[in-house]
Amino acid sequence: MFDMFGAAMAALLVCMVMTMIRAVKGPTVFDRILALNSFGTKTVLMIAVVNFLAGRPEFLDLALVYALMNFIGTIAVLKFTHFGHLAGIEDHESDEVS
Amino acid sequence: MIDILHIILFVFLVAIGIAIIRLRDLFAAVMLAGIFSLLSATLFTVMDAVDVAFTEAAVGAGISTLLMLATLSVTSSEEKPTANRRQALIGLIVVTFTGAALIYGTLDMPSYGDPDAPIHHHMAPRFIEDSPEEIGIPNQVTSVLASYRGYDTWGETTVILAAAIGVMLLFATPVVSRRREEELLAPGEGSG
Amino acid sequence: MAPVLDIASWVLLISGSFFVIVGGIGLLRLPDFYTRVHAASITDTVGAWLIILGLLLQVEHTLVGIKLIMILLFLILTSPLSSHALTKAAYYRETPMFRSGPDQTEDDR
Amino acid sequence: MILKKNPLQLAIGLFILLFILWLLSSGHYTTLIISFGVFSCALVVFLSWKMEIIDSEGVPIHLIGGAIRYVPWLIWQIILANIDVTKRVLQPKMDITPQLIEVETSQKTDLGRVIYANSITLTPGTVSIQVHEDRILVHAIAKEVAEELQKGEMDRRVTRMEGLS
Repeated sequence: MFDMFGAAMAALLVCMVMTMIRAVKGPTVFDRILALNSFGTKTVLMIAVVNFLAGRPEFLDLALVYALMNFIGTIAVLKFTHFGHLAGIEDHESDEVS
Repeated sequence: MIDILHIILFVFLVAIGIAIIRLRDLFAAVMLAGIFSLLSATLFTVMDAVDVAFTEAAVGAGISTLLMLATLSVTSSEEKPTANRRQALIGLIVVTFTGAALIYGTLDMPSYGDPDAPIHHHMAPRFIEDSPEEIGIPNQVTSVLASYRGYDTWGETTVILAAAIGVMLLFATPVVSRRREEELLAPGEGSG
Repeated sequence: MAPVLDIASWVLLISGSFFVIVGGIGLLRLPDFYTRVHAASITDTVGAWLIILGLLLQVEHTLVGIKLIMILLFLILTSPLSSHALTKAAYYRETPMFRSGPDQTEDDR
Repeated sequence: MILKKNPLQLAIGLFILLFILWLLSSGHYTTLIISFGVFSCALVVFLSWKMEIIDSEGVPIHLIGGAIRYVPWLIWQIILANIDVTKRVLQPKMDITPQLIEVETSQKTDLGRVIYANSITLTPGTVSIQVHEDRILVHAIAKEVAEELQKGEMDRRVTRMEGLS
Protein backbone atom coordinates (compact mmCIF):
# COMPACT_ATOMS: atom_id res chain seq x y z
CA MET A 1 0.00 0.00 0.00
CA PHE A 2 1.20 3.44 -0.90
CA ASP A 3 0.99 4.97 2.52
CA MET A 4 -0.11 8.42 3.52
CA PHE A 5 3.31 9.62 4.60
CA GLY A 6 4.60 8.76 1.14
CA ALA A 7 1.85 10.87 -0.42
CA ALA A 8 2.63 13.88 1.75
CA MET A 9 6.32 13.40 1.04
CA ALA A 10 5.73 13.36 -2.70
CA ALA A 11 3.74 16.60 -2.45
CA LEU A 12 6.53 18.20 -0.44
CA LEU A 13 9.13 17.08 -2.99
CA VAL A 14 7.08 18.55 -5.85
CA CYS A 15 6.74 21.80 -3.93
CA MET A 16 10.48 21.81 -3.21
CA VAL A 17 11.14 21.67 -6.95
CA MET A 18 8.86 24.67 -7.53
CA THR A 19 10.60 26.60 -4.76
CA MET A 20 13.98 25.79 -6.26
CA ILE A 21 12.84 27.08 -9.65
CA ARG A 22 11.75 30.31 -7.98
CA ALA A 23 15.09 30.58 -6.20
CA VAL A 24 16.97 30.13 -9.47
CA LYS A 25 14.75 32.50 -11.46
CA GLY A 26 14.64 35.29 -8.92
CA PRO A 27 14.32 37.98 -10.25
CA THR A 28 14.78 40.11 -7.12
CA VAL A 29 16.90 39.45 -4.07
CA PHE A 30 13.76 39.17 -1.96
CA ASP A 31 12.21 36.50 -4.14
CA ARG A 32 15.24 34.40 -3.43
CA ILE A 33 15.10 35.01 0.32
CA LEU A 34 11.41 34.14 0.22
CA ALA A 35 12.25 30.95 -1.63
CA LEU A 36 14.90 30.07 0.96
CA ASN A 37 12.50 30.75 3.82
CA SER A 38 9.75 28.74 2.19
CA PHE A 39 12.17 25.93 1.48
CA GLY A 40 13.09 25.93 5.16
CA THR A 41 9.46 25.44 6.15
CA LYS A 42 9.21 22.57 3.69
CA THR A 43 12.37 21.03 5.11
CA VAL A 44 10.84 21.12 8.58
CA LEU A 45 7.71 19.39 7.31
CA MET A 46 9.78 16.98 5.27
CA ILE A 47 11.90 15.93 8.24
CA ALA A 48 8.77 15.45 10.32
CA VAL A 49 7.10 13.34 7.62
CA VAL A 50 10.27 11.31 6.96
CA ASN A 51 10.57 10.56 10.67
CA PHE A 52 7.09 9.06 10.62
CA LEU A 53 7.71 7.30 7.32
CA ALA A 54 10.79 5.60 8.73
CA GLY A 55 8.84 4.79 11.88
CA ARG A 56 11.26 6.60 14.15
CA PRO A 57 9.48 9.75 15.29
CA GLU A 58 11.97 10.31 18.12
CA PHE A 59 14.04 12.62 15.97
CA LEU A 60 11.50 15.41 15.75
CA ASP A 61 13.92 17.56 17.75
CA LEU A 62 15.67 18.14 14.49
CA ALA A 63 12.56 19.57 12.86
CA LEU A 64 12.14 21.75 15.94
CA VAL A 65 15.68 23.08 15.64
CA TYR A 66 15.12 23.74 11.95
CA ALA A 67 11.91 25.65 12.56
CA LEU A 68 13.85 27.98 14.84
CA MET A 69 16.97 28.16 12.68
CA ASN A 70 14.91 29.03 9.65
CA PHE A 71 13.36 31.99 11.42
CA ILE A 72 16.64 33.23 12.84
CA GLY A 73 18.34 32.74 9.48
CA THR A 74 15.71 34.70 7.58
CA ILE A 75 15.81 37.57 10.05
CA ALA A 76 19.62 37.62 9.94
CA VAL A 77 19.68 37.59 6.14
CA LEU A 78 17.15 40.41 6.09
CA LYS A 79 19.07 42.41 8.63
CA PHE A 80 21.97 41.95 6.32
CA THR A 81 20.24 43.04 3.11
CA HIS A 82 18.64 45.92 4.95
CA PHE A 83 21.79 47.29 6.50
CA GLY A 84 24.63 45.84 4.52
CA HIS A 85 26.25 44.56 7.67
CA LEU A 86 25.23 42.35 10.52
CA ALA A 87 25.31 44.78 13.39
CA GLY A 88 22.82 47.59 13.40
CA ILE A 89 19.84 48.99 15.19
CA GLU A 90 16.69 49.19 13.17
CA ASP A 91 15.41 52.67 12.54
CA HIS A 92 11.79 52.86 11.51
CA GLU A 93 11.77 56.39 10.23
CA SER A 94 14.58 56.24 7.72
CA ASP A 95 15.85 53.64 5.36
CA GLU A 96 19.25 55.21 5.37
CA VAL A 97 21.99 52.71 5.98
CA SER A 98 24.37 53.77 8.64
CA MET B 1 10.38 3.97 -0.52
CA ILE B 2 13.37 5.36 1.35
CA ASP B 3 15.67 4.39 -1.53
CA ILE B 4 13.59 6.42 -3.97
CA LEU B 5 13.79 9.34 -1.56
CA HIS B 6 17.58 9.03 -1.47
CA ILE B 7 17.75 9.15 -5.25
CA ILE B 8 15.36 12.09 -5.54
CA LEU B 9 17.23 14.09 -2.92
CA PHE B 10 20.56 13.38 -4.61
CA VAL B 11 19.08 14.51 -7.95
CA PHE B 12 17.93 17.72 -6.26
CA LEU B 13 21.40 18.25 -4.83
CA VAL B 14 22.98 17.82 -8.26
CA ALA B 15 20.44 20.18 -9.83
CA ILE B 16 21.11 22.85 -7.20
CA GLY B 17 24.85 22.36 -7.64
CA ILE B 18 24.61 22.89 -11.40
CA ALA B 19 22.43 25.95 -10.86
CA ILE B 20 25.01 27.39 -8.43
CA ILE B 21 27.75 26.94 -11.01
CA ARG B 22 25.69 28.43 -13.85
CA LEU B 23 24.45 31.52 -12.03
CA ARG B 24 26.44 34.73 -12.36
CA ASP B 25 24.57 36.48 -9.57
CA LEU B 26 26.45 35.59 -6.41
CA PHE B 27 23.62 36.53 -4.07
CA ALA B 28 21.42 33.98 -5.79
CA ALA B 29 24.24 31.47 -5.48
CA VAL B 30 24.39 32.04 -1.73
CA MET B 31 20.64 31.55 -1.40
CA LEU B 32 20.89 28.35 -3.43
CA ALA B 33 23.75 27.22 -1.20
CA GLY B 34 21.37 27.67 1.73
CA ILE B 35 18.84 25.47 -0.04
CA PHE B 36 21.64 22.99 -0.78
CA SER B 37 22.45 22.68 2.89
CA LEU B 38 18.78 22.29 3.84
CA LEU B 39 18.52 19.49 1.29
CA SER B 40 21.65 17.78 2.54
CA ALA B 41 20.32 18.01 6.09
CA THR B 42 17.15 16.26 4.93
CA LEU B 43 19.34 13.63 3.32
CA PHE B 44 21.31 13.17 6.55
CA THR B 45 18.06 12.71 8.46
CA VAL B 46 16.82 10.18 5.93
CA MET B 47 20.12 8.31 6.29
CA ASP B 48 19.75 8.32 10.10
CA ALA B 49 22.74 10.60 10.69
CA VAL B 50 20.72 12.87 12.93
CA ASP B 51 23.65 14.42 14.74
CA VAL B 52 25.28 15.41 11.48
CA ALA B 53 21.98 16.93 10.42
CA PHE B 54 21.93 18.97 13.63
CA THR B 55 25.38 20.33 12.83
CA GLU B 56 24.30 21.03 9.28
CA ALA B 57 21.38 23.05 10.65
CA ALA B 58 23.64 25.26 12.70
CA VAL B 59 26.67 25.49 10.44
CA GLY B 60 25.43 24.94 6.89
CA ALA B 61 22.09 26.69 6.92
CA GLY B 62 22.92 29.27 9.57
CA ILE B 63 26.49 30.43 9.90
CA SER B 64 27.91 29.71 6.46
CA THR B 65 25.08 31.50 4.63
CA LEU B 66 25.64 34.53 6.82
CA LEU B 67 29.42 34.42 6.37
CA MET B 68 29.02 34.23 2.60
CA LEU B 69 26.61 37.16 2.64
CA ALA B 70 29.04 39.10 4.78
CA THR B 71 31.73 38.34 2.22
CA LEU B 72 29.47 39.62 -0.54
CA SER B 73 29.10 42.91 1.29
CA VAL B 74 32.83 43.60 0.99
CA THR B 75 33.19 42.29 -2.55
CA SER B 76 31.01 42.40 -5.61
CA SER B 77 27.85 40.38 -5.96
CA GLU B 78 28.47 39.66 -9.62
CA GLU B 79 30.87 36.98 -10.76
CA LYS B 80 33.46 38.09 -13.31
CA PRO B 81 33.45 35.92 -16.41
CA THR B 82 36.82 34.23 -16.66
CA ALA B 83 38.30 34.67 -20.11
CA ASN B 84 41.37 32.60 -19.37
CA ARG B 85 40.56 29.13 -20.65
CA ARG B 86 43.86 27.62 -19.51
CA GLN B 87 43.17 28.51 -15.88
CA ALA B 88 39.71 27.00 -16.17
CA LEU B 89 41.25 23.84 -17.61
CA ILE B 90 43.75 23.57 -14.75
CA GLY B 91 40.92 24.00 -12.29
CA LEU B 92 38.92 21.28 -13.99
CA ILE B 93 41.88 18.89 -13.89
CA VAL B 94 42.52 19.55 -10.19
CA VAL B 95 38.87 19.06 -9.33
CA THR B 96 38.63 15.88 -11.38
CA PHE B 97 41.68 14.37 -9.71
CA THR B 98 40.53 15.34 -6.23
CA GLY B 99 37.11 13.90 -6.88
CA ALA B 100 38.57 10.73 -8.32
CA ALA B 101 40.87 10.35 -5.31
CA LEU B 102 37.97 10.84 -2.91
CA ILE B 103 35.82 8.30 -4.73
CA TYR B 104 38.79 5.89 -4.80
CA GLY B 105 39.14 6.40 -1.07
CA THR B 106 35.54 5.34 -0.49
CA LEU B 107 35.92 2.12 -2.50
CA ASP B 108 37.29 0.01 0.35
CA MET B 109 34.88 1.48 2.88
CA PRO B 110 31.96 -0.70 3.94
CA SER B 111 28.81 0.13 2.01
CA TYR B 112 26.03 2.22 3.54
CA GLY B 113 24.17 0.38 6.27
CA ASP B 114 26.39 -2.71 6.11
CA PRO B 115 25.93 -4.64 9.37
CA ASP B 116 29.40 -6.22 9.04
CA ALA B 117 31.17 -2.85 9.02
CA PRO B 118 33.96 -2.65 11.63
CA ILE B 119 32.30 0.25 13.38
CA HIS B 120 29.43 -1.99 14.36
CA HIS B 121 31.79 -4.50 15.96
CA HIS B 122 34.36 -2.59 17.98
CA MET B 123 33.35 0.87 19.09
CA ALA B 124 29.61 1.25 18.70
CA PRO B 125 28.45 -1.69 20.88
CA ARG B 126 30.54 -0.52 23.80
CA PHE B 127 29.28 3.07 23.57
CA ILE B 128 25.70 1.96 23.09
CA GLU B 129 25.78 -0.53 25.96
CA ASP B 130 28.05 1.09 28.53
CA SER B 131 27.84 4.84 28.06
CA PRO B 132 24.42 5.33 29.75
CA GLU B 133 25.82 3.76 32.94
CA GLU B 134 29.31 5.19 32.67
CA ILE B 135 28.41 8.77 31.84
CA GLY B 136 24.70 9.06 32.54
CA ILE B 137 23.81 10.94 29.35
CA PRO B 138 21.19 9.30 27.12
CA ASN B 139 22.71 10.56 23.87
CA GLN B 140 25.79 8.51 23.02
CA VAL B 141 27.21 11.10 20.67
CA THR B 142 27.15 13.62 23.47
CA SER B 143 28.92 11.25 25.86
CA VAL B 144 31.58 10.50 23.27
CA LEU B 145 32.11 14.17 22.46
CA ALA B 146 31.98 15.56 25.96
CA SER B 147 33.47 12.76 28.02
CA TYR B 148 35.34 9.97 26.20
CA ARG B 149 37.16 12.52 24.06
CA GLY B 150 36.54 15.55 26.20
CA TYR B 151 40.01 17.07 25.82
CA ASP B 152 39.71 16.90 22.06
CA THR B 153 36.35 18.66 22.14
CA TRP B 154 37.77 21.22 24.52
CA GLY B 155 40.53 22.02 22.02
CA GLU B 156 38.02 22.20 19.20
CA THR B 157 35.80 24.65 21.05
CA THR B 158 38.83 26.80 21.81
CA VAL B 159 39.71 26.89 18.12
CA ILE B 160 36.13 27.79 17.20
CA LEU B 161 36.07 30.53 19.82
CA ALA B 162 39.35 31.94 18.48
CA ALA B 163 38.01 31.83 14.92
CA ALA B 164 34.78 33.54 15.95
CA ILE B 165 36.68 36.30 17.74
CA GLY B 166 38.86 36.75 14.66
CA VAL B 167 35.86 37.04 12.36
CA MET B 168 34.14 39.47 14.71
CA LEU B 169 37.27 41.63 14.84
CA LEU B 170 37.39 41.64 11.05
CA PHE B 171 33.79 42.75 10.77
CA ALA B 172 34.03 45.33 13.49
CA THR B 173 35.82 47.63 11.04
CA PRO B 174 33.37 49.45 8.77
CA VAL B 175 34.67 48.38 5.39
CA VAL B 176 31.36 48.46 3.54
CA SER B 177 31.41 51.40 1.19
CA ARG B 178 28.19 52.93 -0.04
CA ARG B 179 28.91 52.03 -3.65
CA ARG B 180 29.54 48.40 -2.88
CA GLU B 181 26.33 48.24 -0.97
CA GLU B 182 24.30 49.65 -3.84
CA GLU B 183 25.88 47.04 -6.05
CA LEU B 184 25.00 44.26 -3.66
CA LEU B 185 21.42 45.25 -3.26
CA ALA B 186 20.60 46.37 -6.79
CA PRO B 187 17.44 44.34 -7.46
CA GLY B 188 16.95 42.67 -10.79
CA GLU B 189 14.28 43.80 -13.21
CA GLY B 190 10.76 43.25 -11.95
CA SER B 191 8.51 40.83 -13.71
CA GLY B 192 4.81 41.12 -14.43
CA MET C 1 -11.02 3.36 16.34
CA ALA C 2 -7.78 2.91 14.45
CA PRO C 3 -9.32 2.93 10.94
CA VAL C 4 -11.18 6.13 11.75
CA LEU C 5 -7.95 7.76 12.87
CA ASP C 6 -6.20 6.49 9.76
CA ILE C 7 -8.85 7.93 7.48
CA ALA C 8 -8.81 11.26 9.30
CA SER C 9 -5.04 11.29 9.05
CA TRP C 10 -5.21 10.53 5.32
CA VAL C 11 -7.68 13.36 4.77
CA LEU C 12 -5.60 15.85 6.74
CA LEU C 13 -2.33 14.86 5.07
CA ILE C 14 -3.79 14.91 1.56
CA SER C 15 -5.50 18.26 2.04
CA GLY C 16 -2.32 19.62 3.63
CA SER C 17 -0.34 18.37 0.64
CA PHE C 18 -2.87 20.05 -1.65
CA PHE C 19 -2.37 23.41 0.05
CA VAL C 20 1.40 22.98 0.05
CA ILE C 21 1.33 22.38 -3.69
CA VAL C 22 -1.01 25.34 -4.23
CA GLY C 23 1.53 27.47 -2.38
CA GLY C 24 4.23 26.18 -4.71
CA ILE C 25 2.14 26.88 -7.81
CA GLY C 26 1.42 30.36 -6.50
CA LEU C 27 5.12 30.91 -5.90
CA LEU C 28 5.71 30.17 -9.58
CA ARG C 29 2.66 31.78 -11.18
CA LEU C 30 2.10 35.04 -9.37
CA PRO C 31 3.51 38.13 -11.03
CA ASP C 32 5.54 39.96 -8.38
CA PHE C 33 7.30 39.53 -5.07
CA TYR C 34 4.50 40.83 -2.85
CA THR C 35 1.88 38.50 -4.25
CA ARG C 36 4.29 35.58 -3.96
CA VAL C 37 4.49 36.26 -0.23
CA HIS C 38 0.76 35.52 -0.08
CA ALA C 39 1.31 32.23 -1.87
CA ALA C 40 4.15 31.29 0.47
CA SER C 41 1.95 32.04 3.45
CA ILE C 42 -0.58 29.44 2.22
CA THR C 43 2.13 26.81 2.59
CA ASP C 44 3.22 28.23 5.92
CA THR C 45 -0.24 28.32 7.45
CA VAL C 46 -2.84 25.79 6.44
CA GLY C 47 -0.52 23.51 4.46
CA ALA C 48 1.88 23.07 7.36
CA TRP C 49 -0.88 22.90 9.98
CA LEU C 50 -2.85 20.19 8.22
CA ILE C 51 0.24 18.04 7.65
CA ILE C 52 1.31 18.37 11.27
CA LEU C 53 -2.21 17.62 12.48
CA GLY C 54 -2.27 14.59 10.22
CA LEU C 55 0.98 13.38 11.74
CA LEU C 56 -0.35 14.15 15.21
CA LEU C 57 -3.11 11.58 14.76
CA GLN C 58 -0.51 8.89 14.08
CA VAL C 59 1.51 9.58 17.23
CA GLU C 60 1.99 6.69 19.63
CA HIS C 61 4.19 8.36 22.22
CA THR C 62 3.02 11.47 24.10
CA LEU C 63 6.39 13.22 23.96
CA VAL C 64 6.40 12.98 20.18
CA GLY C 65 2.99 14.61 20.06
CA ILE C 66 4.19 17.42 22.30
CA LYS C 67 7.14 18.02 20.02
CA LEU C 68 4.84 18.18 17.01
CA ILE C 69 2.66 20.70 18.83
CA MET C 70 5.77 22.72 19.64
CA ILE C 71 6.78 22.71 15.97
CA LEU C 72 3.27 23.87 15.10
CA LEU C 73 3.46 26.70 17.64
CA PHE C 74 6.88 27.81 16.44
CA LEU C 75 5.65 27.86 12.85
CA ILE C 76 2.58 29.89 13.82
CA LEU C 77 4.66 32.37 15.79
CA THR C 78 7.58 32.77 13.41
CA SER C 79 6.11 32.60 9.91
CA PRO C 80 4.23 35.94 10.06
CA LEU C 81 7.27 37.63 11.56
CA SER C 82 9.57 36.57 8.77
CA SER C 83 6.96 37.39 6.10
CA HIS C 84 6.51 40.83 7.59
CA ALA C 85 10.24 41.49 7.86
CA LEU C 86 10.69 40.31 4.29
CA THR C 87 7.98 42.54 2.80
CA LYS C 88 9.10 45.49 4.86
CA ALA C 89 12.68 45.15 3.66
CA ALA C 90 11.47 44.72 0.07
CA TYR C 91 9.24 47.79 0.42
CA TYR C 92 12.14 49.90 1.66
CA ARG C 93 14.27 48.65 -1.20
CA GLU C 94 11.52 49.71 -3.61
CA THR C 95 11.03 46.30 -5.14
CA PRO C 96 8.82 46.75 -8.21
CA MET C 97 5.15 46.09 -7.54
CA PHE C 98 2.73 44.56 -9.99
CA ARG C 99 -0.45 46.57 -10.40
CA SER C 100 -3.53 45.86 -12.43
CA GLY C 101 -6.73 47.65 -13.26
CA PRO C 102 -7.49 51.36 -13.03
CA ASP C 103 -8.14 51.49 -9.27
CA GLN C 104 -4.68 52.47 -8.09
CA THR C 105 -4.09 53.66 -4.60
CA GLU C 106 -1.59 56.48 -4.71
CA ASP C 107 1.87 55.30 -3.96
CA ASP C 108 2.83 57.04 -0.74
CA ARG C 109 6.35 55.81 -0.46
CA MET D 1 -3.68 49.04 29.64
CA ILE D 2 -0.32 47.96 30.95
CA LEU D 3 -0.60 45.73 33.95
CA LYS D 4 1.87 46.52 36.67
CA LYS D 5 2.86 43.11 37.88
CA ASN D 6 5.61 42.25 40.26
CA PRO D 7 8.65 41.42 38.11
CA LEU D 8 9.67 38.70 40.57
CA GLN D 9 6.30 37.01 40.04
CA LEU D 10 6.78 37.18 36.29
CA ALA D 11 10.31 35.80 36.57
CA ILE D 12 9.05 32.83 38.57
CA GLY D 13 6.26 32.34 36.05
CA LEU D 14 8.79 32.38 33.21
CA PHE D 15 10.97 29.87 35.02
CA ILE D 16 8.07 27.50 35.57
CA LEU D 17 6.99 27.83 31.92
CA LEU D 18 10.52 27.19 30.66
CA PHE D 19 10.97 24.25 32.97
CA ILE D 20 7.69 22.65 31.87
CA LEU D 21 8.83 23.12 28.26
CA TRP D 22 12.18 21.58 29.15
CA LEU D 23 10.61 18.59 30.89
CA LEU D 24 8.27 17.99 27.98
CA SER D 25 10.99 18.05 25.36
CA SER D 26 13.56 16.14 27.40
CA GLY D 27 11.88 12.84 28.19
CA HIS D 28 14.67 11.71 30.54
CA TYR D 29 14.07 12.09 34.22
CA THR D 30 17.20 11.27 36.18
CA THR D 31 18.62 13.53 38.87
CA LEU D 32 21.67 14.55 36.85
CA ILE D 33 19.73 15.52 33.75
CA ILE D 34 16.97 17.32 35.60
CA SER D 35 19.61 19.34 37.43
CA PHE D 36 21.00 20.35 34.02
CA GLY D 37 17.50 21.44 33.07
CA VAL D 38 17.03 23.48 36.23
CA PHE D 39 20.40 25.09 35.68
CA SER D 40 19.72 26.05 32.07
CA CYS D 41 16.25 27.43 32.82
CA ALA D 42 17.67 29.44 35.71
CA LEU D 43 20.41 30.76 33.44
CA VAL D 44 17.86 31.89 30.84
CA VAL D 45 15.74 33.60 33.48
CA PHE D 46 18.84 35.25 34.95
CA LEU D 47 19.95 36.53 31.53
CA SER D 48 16.44 37.82 30.77
CA TRP D 49 16.48 39.53 34.14
CA LYS D 50 19.78 41.20 33.34
CA MET D 51 18.48 42.22 29.90
CA GLU D 52 15.39 43.69 31.62
CA ILE D 53 12.96 41.97 29.26
CA ILE D 54 10.88 40.44 32.02
CA ASP D 55 7.79 42.61 32.00
CA SER D 56 4.17 42.08 31.08
CA GLU D 57 5.15 42.52 27.41
CA GLY D 58 7.87 39.86 27.50
CA VAL D 59 5.82 37.44 29.57
CA PRO D 60 2.25 38.16 28.40
CA ILE D 61 0.46 35.87 30.84
CA HIS D 62 -2.41 38.35 31.14
CA LEU D 63 -3.43 37.82 27.50
CA ILE D 64 -4.26 34.13 27.88
CA GLY D 65 -7.90 34.77 28.76
CA GLY D 66 -8.51 36.90 25.69
CA ALA D 67 -6.52 34.62 23.44
CA ILE D 68 -8.81 31.67 24.15
CA ARG D 69 -11.64 33.59 22.49
CA TYR D 70 -9.60 35.24 19.76
CA VAL D 71 -7.49 32.35 18.42
CA PRO D 72 -10.32 30.05 17.21
CA TRP D 73 -11.87 32.95 15.30
CA LEU D 74 -8.47 33.78 13.78
CA ILE D 75 -7.89 30.17 12.73
CA TRP D 76 -11.31 30.09 11.06
CA GLN D 77 -10.51 33.35 9.23
CA ILE D 78 -7.18 31.93 8.11
CA ILE D 79 -8.85 28.83 6.71
CA LEU D 80 -11.40 30.96 4.81
CA ALA D 81 -8.64 33.22 3.48
CA ASN D 82 -6.62 30.20 2.39
CA ILE D 83 -9.51 28.83 0.36
CA ASP D 84 -10.06 32.28 -1.16
CA VAL D 85 -6.43 32.76 -2.17
CA THR D 86 -6.23 29.17 -3.42
CA LYS D 87 -9.16 29.89 -5.76
CA ARG D 88 -7.48 33.04 -7.00
CA VAL D 89 -4.17 31.29 -7.64
CA LEU D 90 -5.61 28.25 -9.39
CA GLN D 91 -7.89 30.08 -11.82
CA PRO D 92 -6.50 30.03 -15.38
CA LYS D 93 -6.80 33.81 -15.49
CA MET D 94 -5.65 34.84 -12.05
CA ASP D 95 -8.18 37.05 -10.30
CA ILE D 96 -5.80 39.33 -8.49
CA THR D 97 -5.76 43.09 -8.06
CA PRO D 98 -2.79 43.71 -5.76
CA GLN D 99 -2.92 46.96 -3.88
CA LEU D 100 -1.58 48.84 -0.91
CA ILE D 101 -4.04 49.97 1.72
CA GLU D 102 -3.84 51.50 5.16
CA VAL D 103 -5.94 50.20 8.01
CA GLU D 104 -6.64 51.99 11.25
CA THR D 105 -5.61 50.42 14.51
CA SER D 106 -7.45 50.95 17.78
CA GLN D 107 -5.14 49.01 20.13
CA LYS D 108 -3.69 50.83 23.07
CA THR D 109 -0.44 48.91 23.56
CA ASP D 110 2.42 48.03 21.27
CA LEU D 111 1.80 44.37 22.02
CA GLY D 112 -1.79 44.71 20.78
CA ARG D 113 -0.62 46.33 17.56
CA VAL D 114 1.96 43.59 17.09
CA ILE D 115 -0.73 40.93 17.53
CA TYR D 116 -2.97 42.73 15.04
CA ALA D 117 -0.17 43.12 12.47
CA ASN D 118 0.83 39.48 12.88
CA SER D 119 -2.76 38.36 12.48
CA ILE D 120 -2.94 40.35 9.25
CA THR D 121 0.24 38.73 7.98
CA LEU D 122 -0.79 35.26 9.09
CA THR D 123 -3.94 35.54 7.00
CA PRO D 124 -3.01 34.73 3.40
CA GLY D 125 -3.97 37.51 1.03
CA THR D 126 -2.84 40.30 3.32
CA VAL D 127 0.65 41.18 4.51
CA SER D 128 1.41 44.05 6.86
CA ILE D 129 4.33 46.06 5.56
CA GLN D 130 4.75 48.88 8.02
CA VAL D 131 3.33 49.43 11.49
CA HIS D 132 2.77 53.03 12.57
CA GLU D 133 1.30 54.43 15.76
CA ASP D 134 -2.29 54.43 14.58
CA ARG D 135 -2.30 52.67 11.22
CA ILE D 136 -0.77 49.73 9.40
CA LEU D 137 0.30 49.69 5.77
CA VAL D 138 -0.99 46.48 4.23
CA HIS D 139 -0.45 44.80 0.89
CA ALA D 140 -3.57 42.94 -0.22
CA ILE D 141 -3.79 40.47 -3.05
CA ALA D 142 -7.21 41.62 -4.24
CA LYS D 143 -9.70 44.44 -3.85
CA GLU D 144 -12.28 42.29 -2.05
CA VAL D 145 -9.70 41.10 0.48
CA ALA D 146 -8.66 44.68 1.14
CA GLU D 147 -12.26 45.82 1.65
CA GLU D 148 -12.93 42.92 4.00
CA LEU D 149 -9.96 43.93 6.12
CA GLN D 150 -10.92 47.59 6.14
CA LYS D 151 -14.27 46.73 7.72
CA GLY D 152 -12.22 46.38 10.90
CA GLU D 153 -13.66 43.16 12.33
CA MET D 154 -10.20 41.80 13.17
CA ASP D 155 -9.14 45.13 14.63
CA ARG D 156 -12.13 45.17 16.99
CA ARG D 157 -11.53 41.61 18.10
CA VAL D 158 -7.84 42.21 18.86
CA THR D 159 -8.75 45.31 20.87
CA ARG D 160 -11.39 43.36 22.77
CA MET D 161 -8.89 40.61 23.55
CA GLU D 162 -6.44 43.23 24.79
CA GLY D 163 -9.11 44.81 26.95
CA LEU D 164 -10.07 41.53 28.60
CA SER D 165 -6.84 41.33 30.53
